[in-house]
Amino acid sequence: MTQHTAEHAGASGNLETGRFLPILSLMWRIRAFEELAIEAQREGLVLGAIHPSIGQEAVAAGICPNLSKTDLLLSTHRGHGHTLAKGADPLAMMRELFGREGGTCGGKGGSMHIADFGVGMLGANGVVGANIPIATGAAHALKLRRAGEVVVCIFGDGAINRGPFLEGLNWARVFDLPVLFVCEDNGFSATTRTRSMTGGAGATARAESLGLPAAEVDGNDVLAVDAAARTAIAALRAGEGPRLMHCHTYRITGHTAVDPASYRPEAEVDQWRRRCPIARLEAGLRLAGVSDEELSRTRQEAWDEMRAISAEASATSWPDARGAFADVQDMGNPAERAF
Amino acid sequence: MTQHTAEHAGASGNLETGRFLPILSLMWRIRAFEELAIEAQREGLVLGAIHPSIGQEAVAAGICPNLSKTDLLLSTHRGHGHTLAKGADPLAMMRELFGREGGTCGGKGGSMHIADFGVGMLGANGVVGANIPIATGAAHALKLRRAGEVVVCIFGDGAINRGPFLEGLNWARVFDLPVLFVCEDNGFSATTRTRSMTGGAGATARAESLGLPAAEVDGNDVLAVDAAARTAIAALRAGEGPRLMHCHTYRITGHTAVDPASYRPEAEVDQWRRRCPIARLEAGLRLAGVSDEELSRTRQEAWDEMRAISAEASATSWPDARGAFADVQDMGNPAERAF
Amino acid sequence: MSMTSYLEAGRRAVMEEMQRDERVWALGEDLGRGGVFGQYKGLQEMFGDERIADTPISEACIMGAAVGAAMTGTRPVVEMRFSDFALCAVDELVNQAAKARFMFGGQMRVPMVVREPIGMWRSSAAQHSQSLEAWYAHIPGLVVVAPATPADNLGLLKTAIRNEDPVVYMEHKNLWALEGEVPEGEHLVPLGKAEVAREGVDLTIVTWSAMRHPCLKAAEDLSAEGIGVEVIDLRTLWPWDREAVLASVGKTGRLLVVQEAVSVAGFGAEIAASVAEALHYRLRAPVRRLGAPRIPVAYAPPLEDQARVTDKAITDAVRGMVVPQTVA
Amino acid sequence: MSMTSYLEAGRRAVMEEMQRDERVWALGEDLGRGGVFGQYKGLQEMFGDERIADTPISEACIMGAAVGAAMTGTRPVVEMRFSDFALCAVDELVNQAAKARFMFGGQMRVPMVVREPIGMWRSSAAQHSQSLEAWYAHIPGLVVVAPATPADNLGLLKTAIRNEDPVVYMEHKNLWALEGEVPEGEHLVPLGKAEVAREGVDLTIVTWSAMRHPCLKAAEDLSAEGIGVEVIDLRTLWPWDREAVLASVGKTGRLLVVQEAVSVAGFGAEIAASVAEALHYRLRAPVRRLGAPRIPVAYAPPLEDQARVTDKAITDAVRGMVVPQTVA
Ligand SMILES: Cc1ncc(C[n+]2csc(CCOP(=O)(O)OP(=O)(O)O)c2C)c(N)n1
Ligand SMILES: Cc1ncc(C[n+]2csc(CCOP(=O)(O)OP(=O)(O)O)c2C)c(N)n1
Ligand SMILES: [Mg+2]
Ligand SMILES: [Mg+2]
Repeated sequence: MTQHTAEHAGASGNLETGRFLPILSLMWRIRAFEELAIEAQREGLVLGAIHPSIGQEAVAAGICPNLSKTDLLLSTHRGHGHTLAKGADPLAMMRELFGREGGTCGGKGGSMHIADFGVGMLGANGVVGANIPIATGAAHALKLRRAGEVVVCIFGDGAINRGPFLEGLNWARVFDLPVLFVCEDNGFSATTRTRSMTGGAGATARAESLGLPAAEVDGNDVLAVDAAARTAIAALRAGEGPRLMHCHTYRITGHTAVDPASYRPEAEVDQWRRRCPIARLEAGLRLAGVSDEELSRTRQEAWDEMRAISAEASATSWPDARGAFADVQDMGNPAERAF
Repeated sequence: MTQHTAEHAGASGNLETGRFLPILSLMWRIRAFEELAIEAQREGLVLGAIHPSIGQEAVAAGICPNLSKTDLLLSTHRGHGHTLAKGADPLAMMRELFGREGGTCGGKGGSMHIADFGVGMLGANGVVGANIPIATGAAHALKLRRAGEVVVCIFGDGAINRGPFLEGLNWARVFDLPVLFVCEDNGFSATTRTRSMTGGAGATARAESLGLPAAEVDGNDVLAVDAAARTAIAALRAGEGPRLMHCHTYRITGHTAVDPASYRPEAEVDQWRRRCPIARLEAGLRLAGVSDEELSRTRQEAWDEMRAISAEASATSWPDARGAFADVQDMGNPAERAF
Repeated sequence: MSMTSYLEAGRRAVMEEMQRDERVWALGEDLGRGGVFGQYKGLQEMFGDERIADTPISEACIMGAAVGAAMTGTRPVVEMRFSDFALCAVDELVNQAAKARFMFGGQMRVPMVVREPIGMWRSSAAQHSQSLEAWYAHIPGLVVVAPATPADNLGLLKTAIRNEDPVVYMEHKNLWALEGEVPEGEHLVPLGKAEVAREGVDLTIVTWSAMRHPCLKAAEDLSAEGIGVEVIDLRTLWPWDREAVLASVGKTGRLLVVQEAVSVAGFGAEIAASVAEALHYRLRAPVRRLGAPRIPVAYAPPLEDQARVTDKAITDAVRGMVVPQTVA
Repeated sequence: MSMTSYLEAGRRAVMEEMQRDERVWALGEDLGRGGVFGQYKGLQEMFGDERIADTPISEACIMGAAVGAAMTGTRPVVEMRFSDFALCAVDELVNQAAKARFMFGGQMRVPMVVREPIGMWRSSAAQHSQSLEAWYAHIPGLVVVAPATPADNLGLLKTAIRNEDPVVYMEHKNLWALEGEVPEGEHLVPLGKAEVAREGVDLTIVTWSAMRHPCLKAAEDLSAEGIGVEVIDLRTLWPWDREAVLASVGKTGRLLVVQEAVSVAGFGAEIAASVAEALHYRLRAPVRRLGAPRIPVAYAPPLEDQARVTDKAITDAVRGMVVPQTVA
């Protein structure tokens, strides 16, 4: 088991600013997107549940820049950050959350089913752990097709207690598939501490028992996540088979945007707020010589972009109701024969 | 991980004959029961599939004598041996295989669903791995009821690739349940070598990753199985929580009684025939001073008993067809309202 | 009588049955925090974390463990959170729970209740909105219950917990907040008995779960037009109350089945077919079903609404049936 | 034309489609050894172990991986061995495969075929005998096929493999050995089209899968009595051929639906209800269904037979319907 913590360039002040300034921008864009989505929900613009990833941005932002557009990504109910990081259009995403025309899924999916196949983002999923076999199968298809791409599958700490975790990881090993499993561990399965529901040492131990090399990563340190992801993805591309990364992080909000999360002490949340992955990257960049002005410009641009997007999304019209009958199936198409 | 091989009393010639002569008898009874069931199938007396455990008798016979009648056992499609070892009536069992009145399940289940709740045998199962959550729940109930009993759950090597294996073992650890999981590894999942479909080191590694102490056992050495089971069951009774035993064995017949098993070399089967668990126990008993006469009497008695049973079962009448409408459910009972 | 919500009625049912019978316990995710909708609020404080058990996210094992625990002297109440997630535990419910008593020749029973909340609930989309009651009605060994009112949620859930065979108990998520009169003392509602929620002579509506309410609204509206609609709330889908339905349609001569679920191969087909078989010569109009089109439930409201049966659609359908028909 | 078994026809369908389209591959347990019934015999030798892939005993992952692989440019044929084991993979089929195209707004398709052998097959008992076609007909996004003859197993399976949406393809285990005429060259049977397997003027039997054969036997026997039975083999259950069924019942005025599955909430209810809705005024007798009682399938033959619909039961039912009825 590999450990990826602070033993990287960031700590010593010589981090590549050319690489990490765009990553900072990405993290701010994710943060702003979600803060504005929560605000929009309060205003009644988002009707379904949303699961924010505020505080967890380093996972998305550390992994996805190591992927090309044609590499594939599968996510969970908490998927906005991953989807943005994979390159999806935030306006189409926000429209999806608002249930509007031009949403990534035409308003049919909402937050929990956000997807953008055009950038290799094969979907969030409303069923915990269900993305694991699907990701495995996507990797299986890539291998059958002799394609050079890889698949990343992100799931929560709660998902490792579902059967498909075992079945998918075992399968990926047996067929030596190019898939990186990422356990984005925020400590909670909804309102329950996952530790109390988890036998043994957790994700890496389970992955290793199934024959997958696995790494423990500080999931609030985007440099550590980036380094671990780079190593893992290079191994995947070299045909070395599947791997797992266990990223330790924390969600600052409740499980959903409306969950007050009273099941955890304020002090604990505060402690994690102080480990904010964005602030940590900013500190690293500052050490490496990036000016405060540039840092705040990065932040501002992200917020400006997302504010404009949110406004534009809310001004978009509803989808045509007849769309409910489209994209079901061709044979026995309900548009022709609904009842 | 504990290793249980030949490091026991048997090898040194001072095995407890008082304990192991009855075990020898049990092994012969299992063998005779199954050989006669296969014969009966050829004669058209057994209509459904049967999955013989010939060559695997040491697992059943090494574990079950360590249980009391009120301890619980769950088995697989290959469950005759386990069921007999738990103390079920072989006549009722044979009647079940023949689909006759007085069968353990009244002829409703057949070989794959053999069960005798009166002796704590909570059923074979036609779905690979399905017995794992059920056994876990039985142990959960025992714990809730502050009962002192324990549960043993036997499954094949193929079952460790199904999700319920992970879910059940994790659950048993989380709730610290008195359940012993036994992977009865005969090397095959139907016609496929399980090794080729299994990532990582296998059952013990997976169990350990879930926090369960696990032991590798020579499953053709009944003394080793007995020793490992005794240790594990004592730990269970002491409230130390769940464990796993991985028993390595081999099935001498095909997957079902009619499978010619042409997918494996005759030499391999021969090699395992030479490791016959019954012959090995006989050798140990001989070393410990048991006479050839007594050994052959033990064998003869088992065969005589089972021959008589098979004859009696075949002379038993069919169950009353109306039984098909009984035991479905009380509310909306089909006996009152079938169609 | 006092006003109670549908959610609170369900909570009270579990509480009362746990007080009455120490073999009853509940298991599922987040129950210690009251369950995902608050249906278990305060119960862990009252009964401890053994009897109100938080579980891992392991639906297959939640269901399978309940089967084993039910065989071993306890009476589990399984919480599946959304009926959609119960699709991760179908082997355990259908191949194991439903068949065990039969398959093992009646050696034991599997007294368990599986709570599977169904239905559409504000932009929840395709994986959190399904109503699959028809599936379970098709499976020998299962009782299927779908309460529509707070009083029924109390009385039916209590009876379900006392039942000796597995019960799939489908509460409707959109009814959680519904308030209604609930009796004070012990309140039990028998399984298998429908309620005639409103009497009428011109047409019988057979419905269940949340659809009871738009049906009653439609009946009310139609009475102003002089059309008398009898509304039968089945409450239990298996066994469904054939006698009550046949008696009513025998009287009115017209049957409309209203369901939220997809109409194709929905449970309404069973009712419509049974009535057509039994009462063909008494029918004054063809039987009719109203249900969702065969589409997944979408997220955006205008799309989601396409899957919704409204009281307007019901009144239209009823009017179309009571207006004299020409023979085709 | 040549005589081919139902099993061999299915094997040939997979072989031909794999030859035609290199994106087609098959996955499941023991396929390398020909599959549990021999339906894949020789195919691994022909196409290699990547395209005829042996898998772990991981039904959820077999189905789920197929979903991912179908989204990623391949066309998987999933082998579930027994439809009963597919109950370990229902989330993957119903929440994922069936809904993905819709939920993701039509961004991609899930072209996969799930072979799920159904039905009773010599003392296989409750976990190896189920026919749950009604379930999948109820799920938006799925096509459901149940072939009854070798020619149809060839032609429908080939068409199913070319379909762009997920297909649940239910072969009947008791038909594997059935021999029948099969065309030599390319043979495709369209989805959604029923076959009028026998013409008649007095009564229409609608059936599918193995029940086609006792229905034809019954029709033959009844023709000696002067009763003309039209037998419609649906072949595809979703979309079912409404036009063919309505045209036939419009002619005969009588409908009997015959199914092996449990009658309660079975797919027969959909047909019976639809016909009663559409043709009430043309019916000369009430619609009727014949199916299994609501019991699990037992092991011992006398018990197992209680779940079986025989040609005798069919002839009795037909006679009961064509004999003049008194108005009840
Ligand atoms: C199979 C299944 N069970 C339960 C749920 C309800 N649920 C949604 S999110 C969640 C918690 C998931 O925890 P984790 O996997 O750690 O992801 P996180 O929410 O922490 O990102 C649960 C239980 C679900 N969606 N799917
Ligand atoms: C869920 C499920 N998948 C597939 C099968 C078909 N099947 C029956 S036995 C068997 C092999 C099981 O192998 P293993 O678990 O090692 O047990 P063994 O037969 O070797 O005793 C298979 C695949 C099944 N019964 N259940
Ligand atoms: Mg989490
Ligand atoms: Mg095996």
